[in-house]
Amino acid sequence: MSEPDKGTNGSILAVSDIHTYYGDSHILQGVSLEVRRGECTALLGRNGAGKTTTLRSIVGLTPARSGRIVFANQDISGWTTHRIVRLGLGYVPENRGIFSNLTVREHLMVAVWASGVSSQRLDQVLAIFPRISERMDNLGQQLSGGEQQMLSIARALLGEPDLLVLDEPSEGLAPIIVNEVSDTLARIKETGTSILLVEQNAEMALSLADSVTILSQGRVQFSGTPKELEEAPRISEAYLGVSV
Amino acid sequence: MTQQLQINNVTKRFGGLRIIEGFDLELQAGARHAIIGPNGAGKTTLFNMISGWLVPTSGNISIDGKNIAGMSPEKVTEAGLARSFQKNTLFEGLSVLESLRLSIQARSRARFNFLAAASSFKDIIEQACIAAEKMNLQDVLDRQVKTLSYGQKRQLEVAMALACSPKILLLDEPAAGTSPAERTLLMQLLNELPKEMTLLLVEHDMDVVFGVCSQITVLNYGRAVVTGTPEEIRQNEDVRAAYLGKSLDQDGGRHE
Amino acid sequence: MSFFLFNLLNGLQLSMLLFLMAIGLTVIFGLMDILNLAHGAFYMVGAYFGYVLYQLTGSFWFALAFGPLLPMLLGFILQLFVLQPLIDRGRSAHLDMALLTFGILFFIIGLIDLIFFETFGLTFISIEKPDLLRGAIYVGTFYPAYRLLIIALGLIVGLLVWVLLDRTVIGAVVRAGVDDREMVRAMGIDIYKVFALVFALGCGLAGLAGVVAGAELSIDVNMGVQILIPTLVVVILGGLGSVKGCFIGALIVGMADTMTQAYLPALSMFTTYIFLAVMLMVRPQGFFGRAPKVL
Amino acid sequence: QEKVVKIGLLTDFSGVFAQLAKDIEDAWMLAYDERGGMIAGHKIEIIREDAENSPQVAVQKANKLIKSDGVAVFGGLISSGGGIALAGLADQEKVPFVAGFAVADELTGKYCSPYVARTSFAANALQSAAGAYWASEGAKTAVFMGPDYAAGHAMRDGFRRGFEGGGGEVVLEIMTPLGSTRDWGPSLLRAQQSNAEMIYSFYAGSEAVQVVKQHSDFAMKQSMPLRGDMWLYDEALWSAMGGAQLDAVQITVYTNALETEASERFKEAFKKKYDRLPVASNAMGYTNANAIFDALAVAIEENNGELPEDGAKIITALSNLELDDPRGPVRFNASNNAVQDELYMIRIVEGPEGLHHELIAHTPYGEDLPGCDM
Amino acid sequence: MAEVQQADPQTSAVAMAADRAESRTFWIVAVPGLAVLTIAPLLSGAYFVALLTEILIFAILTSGLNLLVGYTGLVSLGHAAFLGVGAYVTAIISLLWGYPVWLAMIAAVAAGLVISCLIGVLSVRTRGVQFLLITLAFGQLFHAVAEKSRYTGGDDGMTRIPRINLEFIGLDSSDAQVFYFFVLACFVVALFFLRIVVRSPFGRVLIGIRENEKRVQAVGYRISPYKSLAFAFSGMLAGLSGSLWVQHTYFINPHLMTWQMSGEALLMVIIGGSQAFFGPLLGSAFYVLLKSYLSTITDAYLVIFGLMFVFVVAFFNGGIAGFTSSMAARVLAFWRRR
Ligand SMILES: Nc1ncnc2c1ncn2[C@@H]1O[C@H](COP(=O)(O)OP(=O)(O)OP(=O)(O)O)[C@@H](O)[C@H]1O
Ligand SMILES: Nc1ncnc2c1ncn2[C@@H]1O[C@H](COP(=O)(O)OP(=O)(O)OP(=O)(O)O)[C@@H](O)[C@H]1O
Ligand SMILES: [Mg+2]
Ligand SMILES: [Mg+2]
Repeated sequence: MSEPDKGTNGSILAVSDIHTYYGDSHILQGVSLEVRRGECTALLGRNGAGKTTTLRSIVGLTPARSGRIVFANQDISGWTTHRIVRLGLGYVPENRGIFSNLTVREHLMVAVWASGVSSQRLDQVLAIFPRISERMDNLGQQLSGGEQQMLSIARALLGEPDLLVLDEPSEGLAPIIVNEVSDTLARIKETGTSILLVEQNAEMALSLADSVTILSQGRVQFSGTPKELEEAPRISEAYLGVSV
Repeated sequence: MTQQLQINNVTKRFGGLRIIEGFDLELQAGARHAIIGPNGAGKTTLFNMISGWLVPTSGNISIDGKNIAGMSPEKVTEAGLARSFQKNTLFEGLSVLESLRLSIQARSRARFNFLAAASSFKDIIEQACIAAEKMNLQDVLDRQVKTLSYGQKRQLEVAMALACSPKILLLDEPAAGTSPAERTLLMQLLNELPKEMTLLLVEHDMDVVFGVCSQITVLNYGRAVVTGTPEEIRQNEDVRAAYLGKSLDQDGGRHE
Repeated sequence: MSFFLFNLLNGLQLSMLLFLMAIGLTVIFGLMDILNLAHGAFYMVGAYFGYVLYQLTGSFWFALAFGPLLPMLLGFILQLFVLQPLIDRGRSAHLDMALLTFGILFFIIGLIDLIFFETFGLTFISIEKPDLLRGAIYVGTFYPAYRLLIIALGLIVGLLVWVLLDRTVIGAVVRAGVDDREMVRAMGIDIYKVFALVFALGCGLAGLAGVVAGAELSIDVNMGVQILIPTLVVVILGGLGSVKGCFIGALIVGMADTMTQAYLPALSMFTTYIFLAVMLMVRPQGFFGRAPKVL
Repeated sequence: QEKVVKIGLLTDFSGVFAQLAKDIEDAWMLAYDERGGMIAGHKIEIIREDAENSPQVAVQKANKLIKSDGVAVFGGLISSGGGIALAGLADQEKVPFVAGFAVADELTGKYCSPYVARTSFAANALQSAAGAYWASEGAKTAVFMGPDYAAGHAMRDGFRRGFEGGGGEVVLEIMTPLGSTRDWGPSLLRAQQSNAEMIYSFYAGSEAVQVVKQHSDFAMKQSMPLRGDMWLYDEALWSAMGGAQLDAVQITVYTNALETEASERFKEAFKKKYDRLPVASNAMGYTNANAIFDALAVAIEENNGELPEDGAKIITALSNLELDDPRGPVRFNASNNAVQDELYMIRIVEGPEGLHHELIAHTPYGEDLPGCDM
Repeated sequence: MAEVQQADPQTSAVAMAADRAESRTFWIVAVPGLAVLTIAPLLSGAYFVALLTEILIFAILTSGLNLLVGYTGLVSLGHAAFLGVGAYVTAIISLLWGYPVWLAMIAAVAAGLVISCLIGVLSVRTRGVQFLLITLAFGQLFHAVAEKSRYTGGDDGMTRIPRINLEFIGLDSSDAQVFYFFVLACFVVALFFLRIVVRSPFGRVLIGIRENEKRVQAVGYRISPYKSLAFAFSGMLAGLSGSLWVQHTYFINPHLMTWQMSGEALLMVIIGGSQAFFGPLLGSAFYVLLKSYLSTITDAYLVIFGLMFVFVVAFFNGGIAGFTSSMAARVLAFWRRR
């Protein structure tokens, strides 16, 4: 359905020059980035660089104090979170956002209720993570770390969002599942979903990304394609601590 | 000669669900051992039993020949075992320094002292600083834990376990959430641990596992499938199929 | 024999009155994690508003049906415009909320006192029972009809709330919202509205209890504070957030109260608290509460 | 320059006694008006404070009255615990305290003091009179029902003394937890099982409402009437009792059905000022205010027109008063406790203007428990 | 296994600075505060002195309670029981048995310690609301016993309880100012004791328990002795407070032991700020002064009182103390920037 967008495409998400604070500390000092329709943008950086804060600003959980965020052709600066999300956004937060006192089934029920999708969709998503289906009646707090992560991803996929915002989705997953996730993301990108991906697993991130933004200390240090990044090893050495 | 850590035929059930089934493991002092396995295999559950947070349904766990199964966590820690948590379990409202001080103070005789100022125990402060430096946390020493980024919290999680200076150290996914740069630092640190300290590691990052440990046990559905050297594990077809997947095809991965 | 049956009914009646009161608190406290000490105030508001409606219309049934609306509305406003914004500003500490709602309890008591006592000179009032329910009905023994209404009402309301919270997704959404409010918002749910509605429901139930009690007991400015502790005891005994637990808790407190008064009166001052202390030492999470997180 | 005498009206304006406190205040203001706000050349200044039915607060407010306002005397208090607390404080601070309603026997017994007096009555005296009355009416068996705390015990002991002294027997005592009893069903049933001829009961406020209503709900009015005192059937509770109080008989220290000269005067004056008839607690407040004012007048006159230094003089003067009170002649015994000639038995009946009291008998005042040596 | 390593001097400097800053703020508040508490009663009337006395007595109770609430994270709704224990022990020993008051005071403090230790051991198995309720239950049981006890006058209570005899230093404790300074001395001792406790390694563990009980266990502390002892210390101070209270009012009855009293103590702690050492003192002062003032000027004081709480919670993060210190920090920051 979103095929015609591709190519012609503007961006689905454009963040320009946002400044975000936690209390008095000025964390994001003018961050700009873009996710083009049907593409994947990877946001990389060392611990404490401001990646999560950027995502939280976009989703409206820690609103930026200044700057502009345009999502799906709407200026969403200052919007409440649930309104933003209803525009077609799926979010996998850093801490996984699992509800400790809900069973897996209830998690999925709530997600279905919130996004109004059919239960058929549920089966499709569960097929990606068979492990989850084995744990339907466990409480969130009884899941293993990796199972929580899978549930969090599944939940975001469930709503068929136009933009997936993922904060370290591979964290705590077994290598084989990381591959699975990576493949899944590649597949849904094919169907036109756009992705904003924060990852410490640079390998996975770069294999998926169409463009890369690197943050350090709340500022953008690099913005370009994965290929350009590979050709500039000094940048990745300096801001990621590895050469890619 | 008795092993430092002995786990014999340990089983754990939750209701009807068998999570760990007849698990055995023996570690000598100074061992570097990893447990890997798919998500939900029971690694964390195993850690919880060893460290006193869960009581095994059956089986024995002993440290230096002393049975610790069913002991409370603090007693196990007193017996010389420390662990980090997969899910951050930190003093969110305290500073990094305070957190580390508490870890170190736990082994000091001062811990029940209510008449002397904590600030007069300079050695504890000094050691807290050292512990922070080891994990590259010195710059955020006086920050409240809740203002740290996720990766920084993960580092503190490990630092606090290390600060207990245990005989046996259990780390549950210490590298998760840390950036490649910090990960290199972590590996370095683990490789420089005191010789006599025993390390039991759960980790999904194979670079760390292969780079630090000399023996690896693979756990699947609560059972130990194989135990072997990194090389053996890497070559094992079953392990590849069930756990490693294709990414290790080109030997060791690309980033290091 | 009929002495026992009588007391059984008495115990049931008291239990259901407590249950009506406690169910709102367990919903608000257990699900939304707000220790709403103003609950007693909503109970009062229900009773007083019911009284006013009764005076205006002369109909008990009208008062019963519409009396709970005012506490409901007030609860909605309180949650949406006072509590929630504060929680969002990071003031979710239980104690803060307890203090704030306690302040509201004071405020409402003061206000009611000002209106009804200082202005109209009314200290003790009550709603008249409808003629239909004035007599006694034969249920193995003659028993006051109004008390039978209380029993029936408790059972019906309990069932409805149980269905709403345990059998629909609403309960799960609310619990999810308490575990991680941000995540629920990030799923596109306007959790504030859900919270406010559930809060209003809880307050409405307190108001309903107020109207019912306004005919059986009496309406005065101390009623709100007096009911608070027994209600809290019921909620904790049953286990937070569980409608079933709340039912059991109410039965325990109501029956214990009645039976000791009937058979062991010397102890009746102590029973509830002895029960509570023992229970909490043996099973801190209450009958139907989930065990506290181990890991 | 005008001379002023400051008097504290310290009573329980909030809490369960709010209505009684207001009644007392109204009566004080009437007495004040009747004297034109002056006694013995001094302008009266009344400072009112709320003791909130809490002894802690009573002490704090008394401290304020004594130390900040400098009152010559203070009175009014209703709650027994508060009364005892103030008795101790008055004794320590040497500022006279005249209790207006506090009924604990100890107030003018164990804790009596040259700085403490009471213008109402002691619990035991009132209830023993009630007991004696019912025994004399031929009742042989009774159940006593009341709240399980000091005042309840005092009332019970008094009733027992009178009733059993007159040949009756209290076959069952039911003491219910104060403030935490939520249903009287079980207790009423126990009473019913005892097959006694009557229940005699002391309750106040919402507890009284509930007991009376539930007693009627259980259809016990005919088989085992509920009798009590002016607290149980207080007029302020009538609107909440929904008719259950009709025909009930009670003892009281004052009723507006009393048609003595002093009572008529009081009723008229009160009606003129407040446009309603006074109730027992108004009368109690009236005695309290008049006793204080009169005593002050005497003490000031004896001290050559000046307020005496020693507050005990005021209490001495008070103790020597003989009041022509609406309640009937009121005197004071050796422990500074008020004693009146007789008490009144009344029934609640329905008239053209609604429910009112009907005076059915006069009965002798009960004897106070032994006082103390000061 | 000895660590031979040395920390970077710069790191240690940061570490030491944190401790020093904490201690500096304490003295910046404590010295002028004590000066005010010493001078104020000399300049004011007898009634105000009585109010100040009351404030300090409550502050002993609430500061002790805060060791539980603010430091250990345990909210007790039964502390009035220990207040009552201290008060009744004092009254019984001095009034009924006729022993000297100083002896009764020592006994009261000891009784507070021992009894709260027992209750503490039973209660600390729970936490959160359950802890709140179990302490409430114990508190109510004590209250019921006091109500029932005819020996101590039941609900009527006892009056004319003597004050401590200070004649050996030539003072008369029935004098309001003299008694005030005696209470002030007790207060200073009590707060000094608390200060030592909260700064000690023991106190640090309590804070750790508040932040994350599980981690405290994981690093090797047994938590229940810590919690029980914290409970006992706070009960001990409640006992002292109760003992002073009966001397102040000459009176005791079970009203002092109701849950409402426990609730008031909690209110004072939270209004003042449970995260600050002097928060409870501020809270007590605010509560006592506001209440006595408001109830004197208006009948509708409950309305205003209630609104006041709402206001404090809504706008003063961390109570009065928290608000003051964040204002101070802001002013300081502003001043530095200029
Ligand atoms: N609640 C907070 N209050 C104050 N500072 C915060 C808060 N959360 C994060 N920070 C700070 O903001 C900076 C950016 O944090 P952020 O979480 O965005 O980093 P990140 O890039 O996601 O790091 P990581 O890879 O470790 O998750 C860090 O220095 C962190 O310490
Ligand atoms: N309290 C519990 N009740 C029921 N099942 C539980 C409970 N705790 C854990 N489990 C289940 O036990 C299994 C093992 O969990 P565990 O956390 O040990 O896995 P893990 O090997 O650490 O996985 P991961 O790598 O994802 O962290 C999981 O499937 C989990 O759902
Ligand atoms: Mg992050
Ligand atoms: Mg795990």
